[in-house]
Amino acid sequence: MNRIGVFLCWCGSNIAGTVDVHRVIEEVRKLPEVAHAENYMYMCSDPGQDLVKAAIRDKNLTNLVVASCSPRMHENTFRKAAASVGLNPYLVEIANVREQCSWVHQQQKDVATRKAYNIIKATIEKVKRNAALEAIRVPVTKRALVVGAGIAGITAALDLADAGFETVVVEREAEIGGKLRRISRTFPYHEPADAILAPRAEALRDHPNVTLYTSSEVTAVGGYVGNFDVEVATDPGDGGPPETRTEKVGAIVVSTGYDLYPVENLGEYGGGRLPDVIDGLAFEGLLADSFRNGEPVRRPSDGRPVRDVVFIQCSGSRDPENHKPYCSRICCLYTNKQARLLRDRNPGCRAWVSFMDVRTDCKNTEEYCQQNIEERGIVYVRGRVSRVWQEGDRLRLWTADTLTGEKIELDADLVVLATAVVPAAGYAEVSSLLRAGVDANGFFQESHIKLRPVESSTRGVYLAGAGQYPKDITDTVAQAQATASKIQSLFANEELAQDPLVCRVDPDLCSACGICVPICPYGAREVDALAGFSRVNEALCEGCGACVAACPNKACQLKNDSMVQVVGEIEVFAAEEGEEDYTCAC
Amino acid sequence: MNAFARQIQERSGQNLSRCYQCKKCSGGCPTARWFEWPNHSVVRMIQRGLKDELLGSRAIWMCITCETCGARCPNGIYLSPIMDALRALAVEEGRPAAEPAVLAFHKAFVASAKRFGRVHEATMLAAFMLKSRLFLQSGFLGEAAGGLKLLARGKIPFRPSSVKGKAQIDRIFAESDLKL
Amino acid sequence: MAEATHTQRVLVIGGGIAGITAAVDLADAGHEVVMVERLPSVGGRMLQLSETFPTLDCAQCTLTPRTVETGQHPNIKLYPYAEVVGLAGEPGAFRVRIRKKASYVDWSRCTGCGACQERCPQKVKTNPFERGVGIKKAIYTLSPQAVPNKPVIDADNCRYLTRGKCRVCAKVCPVDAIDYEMADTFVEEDVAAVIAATGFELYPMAALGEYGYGTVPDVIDGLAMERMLSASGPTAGQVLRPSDGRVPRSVAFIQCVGSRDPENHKPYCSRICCMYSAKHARLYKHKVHDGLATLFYMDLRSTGKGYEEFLQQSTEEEGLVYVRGRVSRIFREGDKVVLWGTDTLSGQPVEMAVDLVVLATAVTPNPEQAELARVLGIPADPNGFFQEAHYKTGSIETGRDGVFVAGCAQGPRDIADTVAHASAAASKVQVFLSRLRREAA
Amino acid sequence: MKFSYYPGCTAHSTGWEFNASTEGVFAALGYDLDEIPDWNCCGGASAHNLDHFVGLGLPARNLAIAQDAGRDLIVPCAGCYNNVKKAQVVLERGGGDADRLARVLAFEWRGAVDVLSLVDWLERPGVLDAVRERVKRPLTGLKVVAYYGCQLVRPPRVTGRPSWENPTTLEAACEAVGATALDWSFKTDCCGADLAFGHGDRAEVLCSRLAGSARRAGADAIVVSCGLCHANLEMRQGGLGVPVVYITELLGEALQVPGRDKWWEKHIIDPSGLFR
Repeated sequence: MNRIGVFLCWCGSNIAGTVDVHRVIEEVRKLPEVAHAENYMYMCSDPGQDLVKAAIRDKNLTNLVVASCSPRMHENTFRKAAASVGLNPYLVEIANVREQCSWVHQQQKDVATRKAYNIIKATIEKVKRNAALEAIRVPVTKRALVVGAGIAGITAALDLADAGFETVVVEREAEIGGKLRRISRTFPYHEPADAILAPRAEALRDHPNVTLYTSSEVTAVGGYVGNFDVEVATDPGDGGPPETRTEKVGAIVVSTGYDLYPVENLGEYGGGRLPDVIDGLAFEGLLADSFRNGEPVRRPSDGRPVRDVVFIQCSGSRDPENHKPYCSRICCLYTNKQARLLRDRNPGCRAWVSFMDVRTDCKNTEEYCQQNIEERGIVYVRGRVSRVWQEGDRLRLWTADTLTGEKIELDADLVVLATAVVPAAGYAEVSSLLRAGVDANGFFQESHIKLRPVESSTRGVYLAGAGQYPKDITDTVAQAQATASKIQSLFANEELAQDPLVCRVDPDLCSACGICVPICPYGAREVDALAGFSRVNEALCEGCGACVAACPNKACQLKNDSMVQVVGEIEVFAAEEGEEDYTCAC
Repeated sequence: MNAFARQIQERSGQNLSRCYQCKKCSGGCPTARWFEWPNHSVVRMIQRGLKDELLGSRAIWMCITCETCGARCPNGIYLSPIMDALRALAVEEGRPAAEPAVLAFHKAFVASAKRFGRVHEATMLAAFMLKSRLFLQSGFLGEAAGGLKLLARGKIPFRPSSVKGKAQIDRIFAESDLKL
Repeated sequence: MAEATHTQRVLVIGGGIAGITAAVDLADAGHEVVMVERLPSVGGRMLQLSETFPTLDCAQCTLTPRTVETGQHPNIKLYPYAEVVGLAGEPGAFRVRIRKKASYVDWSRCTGCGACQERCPQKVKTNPFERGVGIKKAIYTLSPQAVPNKPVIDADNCRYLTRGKCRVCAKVCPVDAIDYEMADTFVEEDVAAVIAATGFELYPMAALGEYGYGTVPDVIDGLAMERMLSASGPTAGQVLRPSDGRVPRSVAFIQCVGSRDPENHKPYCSRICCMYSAKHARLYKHKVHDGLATLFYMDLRSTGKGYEEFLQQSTEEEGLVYVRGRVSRIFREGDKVVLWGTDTLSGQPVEMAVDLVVLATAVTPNPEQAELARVLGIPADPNGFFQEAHYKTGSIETGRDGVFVAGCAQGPRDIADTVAHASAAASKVQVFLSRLRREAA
Repeated sequence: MKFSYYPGCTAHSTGWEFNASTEGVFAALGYDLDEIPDWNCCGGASAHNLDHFVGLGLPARNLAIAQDAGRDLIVPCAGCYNNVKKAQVVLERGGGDADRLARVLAFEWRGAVDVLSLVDWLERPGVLDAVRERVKRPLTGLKVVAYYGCQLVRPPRVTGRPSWENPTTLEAACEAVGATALDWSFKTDCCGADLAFGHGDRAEVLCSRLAGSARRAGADAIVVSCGLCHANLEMRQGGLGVPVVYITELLGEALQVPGRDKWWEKHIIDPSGLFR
């Protein structure tokens, strides 16, 4: 006989404002096997948890249903609370009566009250059959792998190596440093990029804890958090076949960086056709040449020092119709710096900036930008340039004047397009190898936009730098260090505890047909020919249930989510609500 | 959103609230120099409900549907259907056109299409000249000279041709409230 | 070098999302953390927020799992309602002096039952947590989900402590936890490293003469709007004018108030206002469907992931009206608030009478931050934020070994960037501790 | 191979040589052009300005006729092409306007035929190969710029053109007959033809800039595919004397299509000198 405890949370007015929490509890108390039922304003609060713990102790509860918000929020809170007073945490189930009930029925209090009761009753049906499970323990390989050695990858690797962990760094190019190698000087203090990069690159190359593979790519990834097997292929550089080796690591940092949107895609600006229409990184190259040679900035077509330069921001950004919908975040900052450095290098040169909104929102950049406009005479014109064409040996532009709104024509020697920042080529392959999801624009998707900004959708895989979203060097460095912190927390454990809510196979029912093997998105299934049934690698299994649905013999079952439990829930729910109303309730 | 903006949005099928005033439309417009306010301002004025100003403006008649602004708009707003809607509304409400010659031409052209099914340039041009009273203006001689050049090359036939399926043409015009 | 047991302990000053993130990272990595929070519970500014951009998730819902985790973590030793007043010793072996403010409640007895708050007769309108839009009692907790969930007495407003009469809380407390004689106490802790994550305050409206010096009741700041929009806030999420409690039919949101104004106020961009103003306006429209939301801005700065799309959606689908231009003057006229400004896109003057004005005032350091910088021996920048050691690669380091900074105390940033910055601080601390270990070995 | 053909109202007037050369070139390449019966005016640059439905209804009637004829419809004049193509897009998208057109014109759009400009046609597989094979007199040494104007390429959601800022099909056609197509920057800028009546001076501002740019690029002639652009460019280029020829005339010359002298006679700026 179970002794089930039910705890209904008001969530302030979020639930109690819609659901009659007192009536629900009154009714729940009448259900068989329910030994205790109560409600409270915030069950997740300290006093709320104390109520739960006290009831477990005092009433010898054997299973719990906490009716509250989504399990994504506080399942862990209540499992920990139960465990702290000796109840197996997997005997605790959350009944979601907020997102799936009170929030969607705000105008229907009776419906919401009845539905909350039924959700709780169905969850009781399930929790009755829950088994006491133990977390799966897997060892941790305390080595990390960093994919991409731009400033993000270098920073993450150095932090990890300095903290004493062996770190493998894989870089596609022959040289490390990524895009920073192509940048002349940085905003807002004009520090040469090389002064930032060179000491760090050297530290990385010389670090005893770092293994560096350049001209290399990740070609295969197996395993799971704490235990990845990563195949790295290195181009020997002599035209021969790539050398491959396998590295065992416990965590992976994805710092694959960005590319610029091709200028060829901007036909109205003559991108790709007109030699003096270039992108921001190409202009960095011109600036670098200028600093190196002690000469003015010269344009690509004929090497003449430039006298009139127009910078066009938002080239391909903030353009959902034709190009990219998002803001590329860094262009306002670097364009202002480029215009400023140009004015320093080519005295008397005119610098125009076509902008939409000036987005100098990083520390000290607003002040820097204002100073450049006021003291360096950079002209900011609000409005998108419509068109650029060649007129003799000069370029000509059409745009609208910021004050009068009238159309004006501008002449220029050089046009610099601040093209959109896009994910680096090859991101899709890395994404699929690591099972780290990307968003609609190809940027790696963090697991929570606010509170988990460096965690990917796969445990043990972390995100740093512009591959996750465009960002400046400062934010890139911070994010890279954040991945290092997450990995150090991971590596503090000798073993990792994994959720035991995984698939279980009944060998008697399994016919070893192998349908589950290709269907498993995590590579967790394997037919053991000798034993005659399909095994589950519990460390890899995420408990998604794909094999359960696919198995023709019903040999696959999810632990604590068995067919009997799910059907039981549906039956209770359907009996109460009527099938017509809630055919999709499951 | 005001009633005028809603009306224009419905007629044109364009979502005006997507506009973030980047002015790329105005920068590329070949004829904006003859507008009272450039393209982006026209959108803004619709948003602000300035109906009288717009329906009485030169801008609506100086837009010649080249579609440059729409093709380059980062938010996919096409100004030509918006201008179409403004022009049609001005005609519907019988507003005096700030560019009478342009309206006269369009009316002469469509009247010719309505009458014969095809446009007959000689009669159409004659009607236009009369309606627009263009021959009273100083530029007329140049226009006439151009026309004469075409006539001299046998390019403008004297006799109009007509389509047989005129009933269908009539039904098209009957479906609209267009008065010519 | 201090004993090995001490070298692994870290002090985190501030229990906002930055402090929580850094502390949990370090605690998960096996380090003992001492956390000092000046308010009675952890959570910081996020505890005041309604919903977060760009997903409009409920802030409490995402925050409380983190505050609970902080409260439960065996490696985190929490000092709520306390302040750091001294730091002695050297990097790797600091001794920190902490003032535990008198709460007048014996927390070791208190069960958090809430009877005292319910029965306290003294309503306080000036509790800074509610930003003037709601009341707290003279004995209060920050929120029903507060961690820890123990009340403190507001000594400036308590009837007994100010006038010697009342004692209602002491009478209703079932466990005799009220102690009117309690005084501040001081404790010391040994730590190897320090993270200062003291967050931000908003620029005072009283400094804005042209906007009425903060005296027009229906002109409020962004955090007040957050409290009003918060489902667990004083109005249970309803938007109500402070002056008469009516639902405003029109609201103007003004950005760059005190920001980007080197002449009169702050020269820098506060980085978060464009987004939260759009969020405020959208949430307002969700509650008052036919309400008119007008936003005055200088440049729209939606630079984070999904932010530009959020703003576009705001104008396209939610009907927010954006006017580019600074408002020149705000004053009261009858029961309306009148704005004078310019629409710089059309060049025409704008005069508007609205029911409520929300000012997105500049993000500034907390007033206490200057003193803390002195105590910690680290520099502040000209705007009072902590000065980073290197602009690009050292935004965590301070120039003083073993002392690190995280979050808005170093400069304005949104939650996602703050969380990343805080984790970065946890990494830098661990690198530092690792170096100490190597040097000791 | 057969196509339906919509000549447009100018075919027998201002665009006589366009029509004649189009028919001649198609014949020379072995394509049949069947003029659709009883076609009507597409509404020109006027109907859509005055009434939304009339602007759609006039071209839609021609589409209904073309659908009955059952073959893809060639519309050489850019202006006519754009109107008919727009009607096609409206019919294909469905909705209120499409339903109204179907009711008034008493027909059902089945999407069986496509509307092609000459540019679309030139992009069809094998067309340029056929041109290359049949060139009788290569136009070696002739330097031209190709001009597309507005209506062949915009709006891209109507024309479906991926590269509307820098199309290269007409250039490829010019090169196929041995001419040199020069790069220039005004190939899709508006010539202002619609300003011609009432504001000839304004049209001249736009036209003269185009012609001047073509001249500076080193072009002997401007190649067009629109009767209105042609007339406007010839008449209002500010006396520069740059010949303007139709793409079909250029191809026709290389293919030695008979009757070419008559084409040249129709021009205000005589282009025949280009081919001597």
